[in-house]
Amino acid sequence: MAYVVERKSLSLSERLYLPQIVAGMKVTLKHLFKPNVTLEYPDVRPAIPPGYRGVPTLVKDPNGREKCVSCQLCEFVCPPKAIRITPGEVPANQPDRAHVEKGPQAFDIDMLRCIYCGLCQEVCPEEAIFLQNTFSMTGYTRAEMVNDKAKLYELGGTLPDQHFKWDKKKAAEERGNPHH
Amino acid sequence: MADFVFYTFALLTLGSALAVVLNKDAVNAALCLLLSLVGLAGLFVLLDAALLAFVLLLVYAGAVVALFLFIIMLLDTTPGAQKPFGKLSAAAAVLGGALLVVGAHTVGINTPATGSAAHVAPSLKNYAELLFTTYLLPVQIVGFMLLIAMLGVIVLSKRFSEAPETGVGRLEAGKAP
Amino acid sequence: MTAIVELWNSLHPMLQAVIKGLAVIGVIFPLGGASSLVERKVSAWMQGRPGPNRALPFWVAWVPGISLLQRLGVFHLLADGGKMFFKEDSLPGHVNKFYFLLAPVVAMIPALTTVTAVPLGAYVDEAGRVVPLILANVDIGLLAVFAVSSLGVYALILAGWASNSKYPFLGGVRASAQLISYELSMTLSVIPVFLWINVPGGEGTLSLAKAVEFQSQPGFLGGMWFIFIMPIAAIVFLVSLFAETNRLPFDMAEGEADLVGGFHTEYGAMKWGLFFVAEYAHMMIGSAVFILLFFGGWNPLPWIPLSLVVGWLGAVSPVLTHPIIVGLLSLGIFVGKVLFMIFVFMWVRWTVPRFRYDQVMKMGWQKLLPLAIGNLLFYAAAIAIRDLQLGVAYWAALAVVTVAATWAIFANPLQKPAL
Amino acid sequence: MSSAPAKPADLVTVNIDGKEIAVPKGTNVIEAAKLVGVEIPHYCYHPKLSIVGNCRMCLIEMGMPAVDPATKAPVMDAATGKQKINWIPRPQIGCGTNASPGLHVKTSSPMAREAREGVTEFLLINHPLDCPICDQAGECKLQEHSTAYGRGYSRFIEQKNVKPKRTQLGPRVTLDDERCILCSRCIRFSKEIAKDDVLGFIDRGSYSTLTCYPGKQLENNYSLNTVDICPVGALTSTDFRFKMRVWFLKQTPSIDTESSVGVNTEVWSREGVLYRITPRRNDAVNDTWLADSGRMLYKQVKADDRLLAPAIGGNSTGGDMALKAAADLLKAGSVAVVSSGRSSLEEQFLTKKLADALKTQASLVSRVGQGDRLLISSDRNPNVRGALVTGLISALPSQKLAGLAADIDAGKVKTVISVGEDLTAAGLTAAQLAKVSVIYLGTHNNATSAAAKVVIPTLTVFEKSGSFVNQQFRLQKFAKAVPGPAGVNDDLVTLAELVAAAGGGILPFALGQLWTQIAAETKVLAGLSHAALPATGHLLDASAWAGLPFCEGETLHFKPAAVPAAVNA
Repeated sequence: MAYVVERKSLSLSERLYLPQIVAGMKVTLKHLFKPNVTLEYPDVRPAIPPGYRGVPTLVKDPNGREKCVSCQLCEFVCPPKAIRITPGEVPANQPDRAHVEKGPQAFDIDMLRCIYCGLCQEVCPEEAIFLQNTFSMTGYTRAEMVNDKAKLYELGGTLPDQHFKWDKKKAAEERGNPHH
Repeated sequence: MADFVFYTFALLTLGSALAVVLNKDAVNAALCLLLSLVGLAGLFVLLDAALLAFVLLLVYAGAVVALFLFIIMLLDTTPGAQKPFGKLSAAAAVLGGALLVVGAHTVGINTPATGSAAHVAPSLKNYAELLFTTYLLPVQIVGFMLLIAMLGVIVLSKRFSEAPETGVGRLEAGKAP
Repeated sequence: MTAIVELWNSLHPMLQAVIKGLAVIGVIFPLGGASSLVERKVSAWMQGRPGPNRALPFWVAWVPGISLLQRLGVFHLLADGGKMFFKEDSLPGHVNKFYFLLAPVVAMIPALTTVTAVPLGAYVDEAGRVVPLILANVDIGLLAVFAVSSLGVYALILAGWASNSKYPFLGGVRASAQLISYELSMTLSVIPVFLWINVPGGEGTLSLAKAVEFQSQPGFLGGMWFIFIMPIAAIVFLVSLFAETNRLPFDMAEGEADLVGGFHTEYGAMKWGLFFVAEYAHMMIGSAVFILLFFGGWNPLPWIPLSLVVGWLGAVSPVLTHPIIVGLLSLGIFVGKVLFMIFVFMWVRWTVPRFRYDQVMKMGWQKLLPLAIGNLLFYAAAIAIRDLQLGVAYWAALAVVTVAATWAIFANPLQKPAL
Repeated sequence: MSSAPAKPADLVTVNIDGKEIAVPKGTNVIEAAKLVGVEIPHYCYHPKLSIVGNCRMCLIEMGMPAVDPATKAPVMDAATGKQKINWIPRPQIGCGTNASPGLHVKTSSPMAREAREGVTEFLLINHPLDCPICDQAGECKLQEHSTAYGRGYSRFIEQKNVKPKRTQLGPRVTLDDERCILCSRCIRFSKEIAKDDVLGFIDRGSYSTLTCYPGKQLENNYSLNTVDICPVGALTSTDFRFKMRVWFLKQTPSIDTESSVGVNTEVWSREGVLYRITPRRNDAVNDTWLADSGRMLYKQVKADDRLLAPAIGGNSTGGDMALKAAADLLKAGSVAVVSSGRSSLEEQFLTKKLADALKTQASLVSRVGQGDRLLISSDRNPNVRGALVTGLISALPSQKLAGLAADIDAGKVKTVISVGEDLTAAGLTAAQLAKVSVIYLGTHNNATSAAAKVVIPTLTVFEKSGSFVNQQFRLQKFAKAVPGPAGVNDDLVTLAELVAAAGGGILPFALGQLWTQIAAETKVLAGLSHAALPATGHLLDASAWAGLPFCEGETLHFKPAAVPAAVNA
C-alpha cells in the first residue's frame, strides 16, 4: 500500500532561495580554485589496477602452446553471446598438442557485443581466457571489431601456468601404466 | 534628410498597416502590425517624442503583439479560413472610416501648423505632470476598464474550461458500458 | 594625441556615429564569442576539469610560450568560430523558410541596438565636467533599453514557430510567456531608483548616465551605490535579468533535458551561432544596466568616484588626465565590472539547477511581482516622507507597516503565496 | 512389452520410499521407482537390454514384511500397528531386484547413498576427468551422478591409469578407453539387438579394456546405437566427434524417412544448422534404436547438389515467375501427375487435389529394398500408406512408371508434374522426357531436374512440419527443425498455389487449417488434428486396406499380414 511521506516544511532561508543559492555558489567557487582531477587521457594513461577487466584475450602456456580446448563453456556462459567458437580436432602431426585432442578451429569474440563481465574467464576450466589490461578497442568497420583467434592470441600473449595439466597427462601417456 | 527618414517611416507604417488588414495568414498579419508599430515609433522619435516612442515599443510591440502571436500560434489558425466579408463588417468599415475622417479633421483644426510657436520637446516630467494632474481621472478610468476586462476574460475562460467537468456528459461517460 | 582628437572632431557627425557604432559592435561580437570559451573554461574548473586545452594550429606551434594560450583554450575559440561559419548550414524541409531565416537576425537586432543607449564610460572635459561615453545620450535611456530589448522575444517566438516542430514550438511558447512575465518585475524594480534620482525641482530623467552621476556625488549618502540603498530592488532586478536573458536557472526556452534544445533545436551553424551571440550580448547589456543602476557604473569603488581618481592621477602626472586616458580608464573599469557580472552569470549557471516551468511562473507572478510592487510602495513612501520632511512619526509608521507586512508574509510557515 | 493392460492378478503392491504402488509382476525396482517419480541412478541397466548388474550404482536398501518362521504368521510392530519389516542389512541392486508382494525399498537411505558414493569414488579413480574435451559432457550419466554422489575432490594420489584414447572400433565409432566404466551396455546391444557379436572385454582389473573380437569391426548398420547408450563418453560418434557441445543443440522430434518403419528420431540443430540425429524412444515402433544410415540423412540439407532457386528452362528465376510458368503449363491441359511416397500426408492430400483439378489419376513410385528385419523394411518409402489414406492412390504402386511411359509415347500427355520423384529413376527415358514439358518439384538436382521445363525447389523433411503413416498405419508427426533455404517456399504453399492455378480452388496451406479440411474429407482421419497428435503417433484403422499385398517383411514391432508377399515385389 502506498503511503504518504510527510515532508518537512521549508525554513525561512530555504523559502527565500537566495541564502541557499549563495551557499551553493560558495561551494562552486571553492571548486574553481581546486586542482583538476581529470586525467588528460591520450597523453596520460591511467594506471590499470590489478584485477581490471579489459578486453578478453586468449593466452598460451609457457611453452607457447594454445591452452584453449574449445570446450565452449565461455560461449555458453557469455551473457551477450559475443563468443563464437568452431571446435575442431587437433591433428596428430602436432606432437606436443595431439594428446589434447581438441582445440578451437576458429574463436571469435565480437567486441561490439562484449560487456566485459568476465564470466568467460571465470568459467574457463583451462585458464585459457583472461580479461587483461587493454581497455580501448577501436575499428572502422563492424568486422574489425570482431577479434579472431590470431588477434586474441596476439592480445593475450603468454601467462604462467600453475597446473601443467596436459603436460602431466602427456608424461603419463609416455610412461604407460606405471602401477602394478 | 529628416524628410527622407519621415517618408521612409511613414511608408513603413502605412504599408505594413495595410498588410495587416489584407494578409490572410494571421501570423504574417501580427508581424506586420509589429512592423507598423515600429514605424510609428520612428515617427514619434522624429517628433522628438522619444518617451512615447519607447513606451509604444515597450507596451505594444514588446508585450501586446507578443501575446497576440502567442495566442495565434497556440490556436493554429489556418490561413484563408476566415469568414467572407459580411454586412456587419461593411457597416463596421463605414463607421470606422467615418470616425477616422472626423478624428483626422478634429486633430487637423486643433493642431497649429508646424514651425509655428513654442515647439518644445516634451520631457518626461511634462508627461508625468499631465498624467498625474490633468488626466488623472481618465488614466484611472482606463485602468479600471482594463482591470474589468481582465477579470471578465478570467471568468469567461474559467467557466468554459470547467463546464465539461461538472456537466452531465461526464457522468454519462462514466456509466457507458 | 591631440591630433587624434582633432582628426576625430573634423569628421562628419554621421561618420563619427557609424565609426562609434561599428566600434561597439566590433567589441560586443568578439566578447560574445569569448564568453562562450570562458563559459566552457569556468564550468570545467568548477567541475575539477581542465576544460578545452587541445587546439593549437601547427603553424604557430613554434612560438615560445604559446602553450599557455593552448592550455587556456584560446584556439578553441577560433576553431569554434571557424566551425560555425564553415559547417553545413542545413535548412530543414518542413520549416517556414522566411521566418526561420529571419529569427536569428531578429535576435541580433535588439542585442546590438540597445548598446546605443548604454553609457560605457566617461571622461572629464576641459571644463571639469564628467561627460559620459554613450552613442545616443537620450533622456529616456533606460526606457529605450527596456523597450528595444523587449523585442528580443520575437526572435524566440519566431524561431520556435517557424521550426514547425514540437520542441522548438514549446520552447518558443515558454520563452514568450517567461519574458513577458519577468519584464513586469524588472521594470517595477528600477522605478525606485529613478524616484530617488529625480528629486523635486530637478530635471525629470530616465538616463542611465544620470544614475551613475548620482552615485558619484560626494558625501556618505551621495557616494553610496544603489545596491546599498535599495538591495531588494537590486535582487529583484538581478533575478529578473537572469530570467530575461534565459540563463540558468531560468533557461526554460532551451531546457535540453526536456526540450532537446528548445527554440533552436532545428538550427545549426552560424544561424545557431547568432542566437548564441545574442544571448551573450543580452547578458552584457543587462549586466551593464545592472552595474550602471546599482553598482556605480564606471566608479571604481563606493565613495570613490571617477573624478576623485582623476584628481589623484593629475597629482601624479597631468598627462594622465587627458580625456582619452580617462575615457579608457573608465571604460576599463566598467567593462571589468560587466565581465565580472558575466562571470557571475556563469557561476550561478554551474551552481543552481534549472527550475521547473511552473516554479518559474509562480516565482515571477507570486513572488517577484508582489515584492517589486511592495518595494516600490515602500520607497515611494520613504521618498515622500524624506522630501516633504514629514518627521519621525511618519518614519515610525512606515517602519511599523513594513515590519508588519514582512511578518505577514514570512511568519506563516504554511506555503501561502506571499501577498 | 505387452501393450495390453495388465490384468489385476498380475499386479503386486510394493512400497518405495513409503509410497505404495501396484506394478506388474516382474518389474524391477528401477522401473517401479520411476513410476513413483524416484530416479535411481544406474549405468549398466538399460530397459531394452538384459540385466547384468555390474556397475553397482543402483544399490538400494530393501526389506520384506516379517513373518514368524515357525507359524508363518505376520509379525506386527507394536508401535505402528503395522506388519514389521525385516530390512536386509546389505544394499541390493535395483536393476536385478524384481517386484514381489510386500517388497519395501528405500532408495535414498543413508546406506544407499553411502554405497553410491563409494561406487562413484571408485569409478572416478581412473577417470581422466577430461569433460572440457569430451563430447558426452552435458548428457553424461557419470557427470550427473558425480554431481549428486561425488565428493568434489579425489583421495587417489597415485598415478592414474593410462589407456588408449582414440581406438577406431569401426567406421563410425571411436572409443576412448580411459572414460569407459565397463558397464557392457554396448556388448549386450551388439549381441542381443544387432545380433552382431563383435565386442568384448579383455584383461583384468584396471587393465580391463573394451575391444572388438580379433579380425572384426563394429561396422553393422546399428553400431551408432552403442554411442547412444554409452552412459559415459567412451564411445563417440566419429561423425559428431568434436563438432558441437550438446547443450547448444535444440531437439526437434522428427521421423526417419529411409523406410516405412517410421523410426522416431530427435534432430539436433543449432542456429539453423543440423548436427546429428538420434533415436527417440517409441516402444511401439523402434524402442530406443535407429539405424546408422538414418543418422546421416541430415547431410542432404547442406548437400552441394541441393536445389536452391526456381528455374525455367535451366535458368534461375524468381519464385513467382516459376509458379506462373508452371501454372501456364497446367492450364494447357493433358497433364500427368507423379507423386511420391516420400511426401508428407498433407502434401499428398494437396497432390490429390491437384490431380482432381487436372482430372487425372496420380501415379506413385514404389521403392523396394532388402529389409533387415529390424528397423529397415523393404518398402523404402516412408509414406505409401499416407497416399492410400488420403486417396491419392487406390492400389499399391509399382517400381516403374510403365503406364505413364506408354501415354507419353502415345502422345496423350503433354506435361508431367513430378512432386519429388526422379522420373528417370522411375523408368522414363531421356527421349520420353524430352517429348513432354516437365514440372519438377524437388530438393536435389538429378536427371529430371536437368530435363525439366520448370523447377521449383522444395524442402527436406527437416525444414518442414507434417506427418507420415508408417507400415503399422501409425500416423506420426514430424516438426520443422531448421528454416529452409532463403527463397524456397513451404511445400504446402507451393502445392496450394499450383492447385489454385489448375482450377482446384483456394486451399489452406497453414497446417492447422489444412488439417481441418483433411479431417473433414478423409474418413479414417476424422476428428484428428496435427497439433493434437501424440508424440508416439496415432494408430489408424487399417481395415480398409487389409487385403493389399504390402511388400514388407517382419521388422522390430511389425508382423506382416498373411498375404502373398511376392505379388508386388
